[in-house]
Amino acid sequence: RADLLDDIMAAKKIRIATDLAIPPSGMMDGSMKPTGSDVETAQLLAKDWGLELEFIQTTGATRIPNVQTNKADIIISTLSVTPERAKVIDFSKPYAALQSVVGCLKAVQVKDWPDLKGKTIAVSRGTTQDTALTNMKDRELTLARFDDDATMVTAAVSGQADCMATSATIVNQVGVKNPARPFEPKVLITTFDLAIGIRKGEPRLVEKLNEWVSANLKNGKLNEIYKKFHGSELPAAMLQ
Amino acid sequence: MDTNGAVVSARDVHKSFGPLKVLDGIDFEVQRGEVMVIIGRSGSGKSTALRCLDRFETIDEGEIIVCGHHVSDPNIDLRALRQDVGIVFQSYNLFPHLTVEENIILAPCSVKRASKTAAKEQAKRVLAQVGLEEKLHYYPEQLSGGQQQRAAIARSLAMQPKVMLFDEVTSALDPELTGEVLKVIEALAADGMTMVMVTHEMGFAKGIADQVLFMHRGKVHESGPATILTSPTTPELAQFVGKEL
Amino acid sequence: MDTNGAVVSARDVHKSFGPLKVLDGIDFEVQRGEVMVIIGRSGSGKSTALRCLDRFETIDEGEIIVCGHHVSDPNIDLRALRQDVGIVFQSYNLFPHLTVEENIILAPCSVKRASKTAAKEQAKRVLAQVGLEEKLHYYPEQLSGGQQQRAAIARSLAMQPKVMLFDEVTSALDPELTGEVLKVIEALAADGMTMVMVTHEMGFAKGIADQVLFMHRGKVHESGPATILTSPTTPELAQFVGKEL
Amino acid sequence: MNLILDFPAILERWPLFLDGAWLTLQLALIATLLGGVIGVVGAMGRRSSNAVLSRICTIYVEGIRNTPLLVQIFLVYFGLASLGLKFSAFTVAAAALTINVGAYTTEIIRAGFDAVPRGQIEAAEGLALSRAQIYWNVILWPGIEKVYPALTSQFVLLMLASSVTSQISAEELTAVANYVQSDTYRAFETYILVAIVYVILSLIMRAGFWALGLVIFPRRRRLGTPL
Amino acid sequence: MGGSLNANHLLFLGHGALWTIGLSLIAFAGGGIAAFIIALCRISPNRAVRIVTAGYVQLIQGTPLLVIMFLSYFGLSAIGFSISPLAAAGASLTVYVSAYLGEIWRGCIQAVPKPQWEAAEGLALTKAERMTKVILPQAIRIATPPTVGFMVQIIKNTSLASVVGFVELARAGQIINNSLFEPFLTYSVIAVIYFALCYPISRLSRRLERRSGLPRIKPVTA
Ligand SMILES: Nc1ncnc2c1ncn2[C@@H]1O[C@H](COP(=O)(O)OP(=O)(O)OP(=O)(O)O)[C@@H](O)[C@H]1O
Ligand SMILES: Nc1ncnc2c1ncn2[C@@H]1O[C@H](COP(=O)(O)OP(=O)(O)OP(=O)(O)O)[C@@H](O)[C@H]1O
Ligand SMILES: [Mg+2]
Ligand SMILES: [Mg+2]
Repeated sequence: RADLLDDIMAAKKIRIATDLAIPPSGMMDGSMKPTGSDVETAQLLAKDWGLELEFIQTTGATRIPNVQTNKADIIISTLSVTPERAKVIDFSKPYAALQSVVGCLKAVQVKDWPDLKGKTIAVSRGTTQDTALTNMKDRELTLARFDDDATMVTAAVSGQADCMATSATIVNQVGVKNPARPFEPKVLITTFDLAIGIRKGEPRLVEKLNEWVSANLKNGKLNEIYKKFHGSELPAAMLQ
Repeated sequence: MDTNGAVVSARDVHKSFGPLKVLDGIDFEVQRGEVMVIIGRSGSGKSTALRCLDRFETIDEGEIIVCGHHVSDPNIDLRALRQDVGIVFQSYNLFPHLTVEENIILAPCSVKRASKTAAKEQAKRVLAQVGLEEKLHYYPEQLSGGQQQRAAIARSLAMQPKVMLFDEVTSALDPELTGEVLKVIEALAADGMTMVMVTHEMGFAKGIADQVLFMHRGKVHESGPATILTSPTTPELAQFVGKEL
Repeated sequence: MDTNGAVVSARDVHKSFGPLKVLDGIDFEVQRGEVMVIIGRSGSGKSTALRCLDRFETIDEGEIIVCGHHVSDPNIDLRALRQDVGIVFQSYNLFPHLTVEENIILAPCSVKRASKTAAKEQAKRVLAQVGLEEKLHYYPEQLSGGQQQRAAIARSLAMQPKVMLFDEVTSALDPELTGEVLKVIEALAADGMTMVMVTHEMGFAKGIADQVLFMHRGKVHESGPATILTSPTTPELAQFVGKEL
Repeated sequence: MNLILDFPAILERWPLFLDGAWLTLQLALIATLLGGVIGVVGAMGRRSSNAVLSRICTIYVEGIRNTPLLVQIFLVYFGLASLGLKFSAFTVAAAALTINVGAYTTEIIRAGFDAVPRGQIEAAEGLALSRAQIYWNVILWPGIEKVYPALTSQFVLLMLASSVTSQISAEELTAVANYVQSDTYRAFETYILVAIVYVILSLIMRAGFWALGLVIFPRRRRLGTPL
Repeated sequence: MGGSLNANHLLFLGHGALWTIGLSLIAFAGGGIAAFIIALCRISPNRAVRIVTAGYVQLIQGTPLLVIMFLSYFGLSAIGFSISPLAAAGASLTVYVSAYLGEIWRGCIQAVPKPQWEAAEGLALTKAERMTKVILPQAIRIATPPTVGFMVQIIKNTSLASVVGFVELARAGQIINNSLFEPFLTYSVIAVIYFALCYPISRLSRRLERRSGLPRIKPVTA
């Protein structure tokens, strides 16, 4: 069968699967236009390659099947790279990284992992934060999993949870929503690499994406996008 | 109202269904232990009159007193009335989801708080009275028409009411069974039970009635002892019983 | 099977409900225009026998032929059979969601493709035959027992079948109306309609029967012309009709 | 196609699925039992001659039936928490599902009650049964019998709908599926497996209803007419 | 993230609501017809037909709509039959509705007393006439509340079509909520819109119930 890269080029169009309900990577702005760091990354890619861009709206669960069944060409939708996932799809070079933290109410005394014992930590189900904390069996953490970030934030705002494991960006956002319950990052989990997802068996496309990522990390464009939505720079090591 | 010791008394009862005047001033009295038979053409209001006595229809005008209960009073205690009055409907209305036995013991057990064993004993007895003892554990849909009718009679008898209202309870019975039911009713009357029956079987009426009420066009057209059936005085009754005046 | 020109013929019909043997070898034949009356005690299987003729019950053994239809054949064309055979059930089974008129015109309009006006004309006519013309637009539950029964008769007549099966169709009727229905049936018989009726009214049976079948314990215990009712030869029939032998 | 199904990778997480299935079943059972009771009471309320009571029941039915379960669950879970009342996700999930299915069963059972012929009720009245006795003996069981298949379907639907409670951190079957599939990116395998588990759960529920039917409708059993 | 609910959001929700309506209509039309056939098959005199449809009902009723949608869109695609999201959603909803409504209707049809069936047969009505003129009119009254109850559930369940890429009402709300982080407000608006879609159906059913079936007059006998 034909090579996917050729198909894309021939069609002069690239179909990118993105979940538009995971701010600040994919979301809608006030006039209901897609925006977010992944959205702009996708737009940059399409522009650089001179292609028309079509967003394939997905939910978290259908990002992968969309490329597997050729309903989308690639995924740019906060995919963090894990070995388990790499068995199913191919990843490009990381184009961004996500700092995952456990954030708690400012007033709560938390310095390190042991302090979290007995506290309910809200987390978005199936995210890398979820997996990471779930695997920390010996730390005896209590997790409450919600289906998406908004619900998780609501849990924190409404008092169902005093801690949450997510990106630092979101932790800081809670205080904006409810000044009476400001949150701050307390414990760093780790930094996850975010990469573009491609279905298995398309080495040429992966190669070309890698080139593009490297180039745009170097020229600072990806960092700019990241800073715009996440409020911090990409790790310096990535920009080399 | 003075009921002259009557167990059932109706005074000037009126009842309409919409524009249709079904009862147009009915009066009668039934003494204790008496059997009153209501006859009349189909649609003449016999069932309606009977249903009014047990307040399944509310009347528009008039007064009905049964066993001391003012039936026409809107605040009547219906349950008290119906403990004293038993009724067998023209369409039986057996409970289809209960066996014959369950149909019969239901009311004694729940209303009279009879023990289950006692109620079952009694169920057997009343069923035997109507010749249906072997169908104890049948469901209504497994019974023939006449068997259903007898089960309905048995169900009412089991409550041992003071007054029984029978709506054409021998309509599905053959002559032989009709004779047997006649005997049951006579025995009940002898025990002091008061009965009002609607029937269109003149033989049955003659055999049982202390008093006959002939209804015609919503009125009591002729009434009197059973002998009016053999020697009617109005042409309508004469025509009804198939006699020349 | 040779039916000797009989319109209805039953040969050695057996039918059980579980352990209960209801029909235990029934034989009879009805010629065209003949009225056969089935009598017997309540529960003796009369309704069952009638229902077998129109295949509302399947028989265990034996053979039934009605109007040339092999009823006992599993592959029978039921609609064809039932266009030739009309049945009035013991419990009427009127359609409660339709008015009397709609009940009556339903089958002629859909099965016989009669025009609505023609069917309505005919509905009026058959209703008049049973004295119910004024209840055309009533719903069944607004009718008295006898009125329902007559509506059911009218509904069957409207289909103008070749054979009519009547299950106690005068049970809810007073003597006067019974007489009128008797006249209707006689007229139908004179027109060549074949009829099988179950009844427990001996007067009615005597007035109408060309042939009487007395059922007892699942068998045809005695049969013959209507005169067997007045001079029975078996003690059971004698007891049934209330005569000493 | 470069889609290769790899079930062992999913199946090795069977304890998670088992826990999820068990929680789903628990939620379904609780909501079925309590929702059934609410349905009966609600149906009686809807039919009541007391205008206020019947109005309240109608508002309950219409309010619940016509709004999404998810919103109801959110309101209970986060709303109560905002007021300082914290309940476990399981408690809230069970309560919200019960309230939800109660509204549907109220209507279904009411239809069954309404279908009991008037003559039946008259016969019971004639036997001097009290209102409660009439309801219990003559209306309740025959009424439920008439709508039993619809009820069964509704409760199976409820069992599937309980997946919504994953939104408020109840770790039921769908939640487990979502977790596993985003951890492994094996959506096909996960969904197929989870569908099989749901079918098994629904079989269990149906079998339960069938058995219950045999007990509460002895006539059906004895006459051999299926429900 | 952040910001507040504005007219654009409402417009977006309105657009989502249109999809909800469209998908619901497909579900009602396709599912209704299929359900009727299923109901008839479930009471077929042919044992094999009955068993097969019972198996179908059991299987479909037990499978979450989400999974049905997922498999019909991605699954079919994976084995080489690519269908459009609309076709996938429409087919899934049809299949799903047919199993539930079919079962509900079967029960209601069978709740019509046996003598009524016999009377209709005795008048030589065809199977179709028997159904449409005698059985269904009587079954409708008891079928209406469960049917309507199920229909309003379907309207809400069309939200699962988000799995094949539809942004209908619920997904639109989720997207907005995930931009605004205002769940109470967003979901209240969604609830109101759903209510506006569903309530008319409930009202209609009440009408239908009152009109169909028996006249509400106290019976004399029977
Ligand atoms: N609910 C109702 N609505 C309208 N008319 C009714 C209603 N119930 C009864 N009727 C009418 O009232 C009249 C009297 O009915 P009723 O049942 O009392 O007659 P009946 O004397 O018992 O007749 P039968 O001997 O045939 O049973 C009938 O003409 C009937 O059509
Ligand atoms: N479905 C059934 N299941 C079991 N037994 C039945 C069933 N239908 C009828 N029977 C039994 O068969 C016997 C005959 O019933 P059938 O209805 O034929 O009697 P019948 O002669 O018409 O009586 P009646 O004059 O009382 O109407 C009865 O004893 C009845 O209990
Ligand atoms: Mg009457
Ligand atoms: Mg009979």
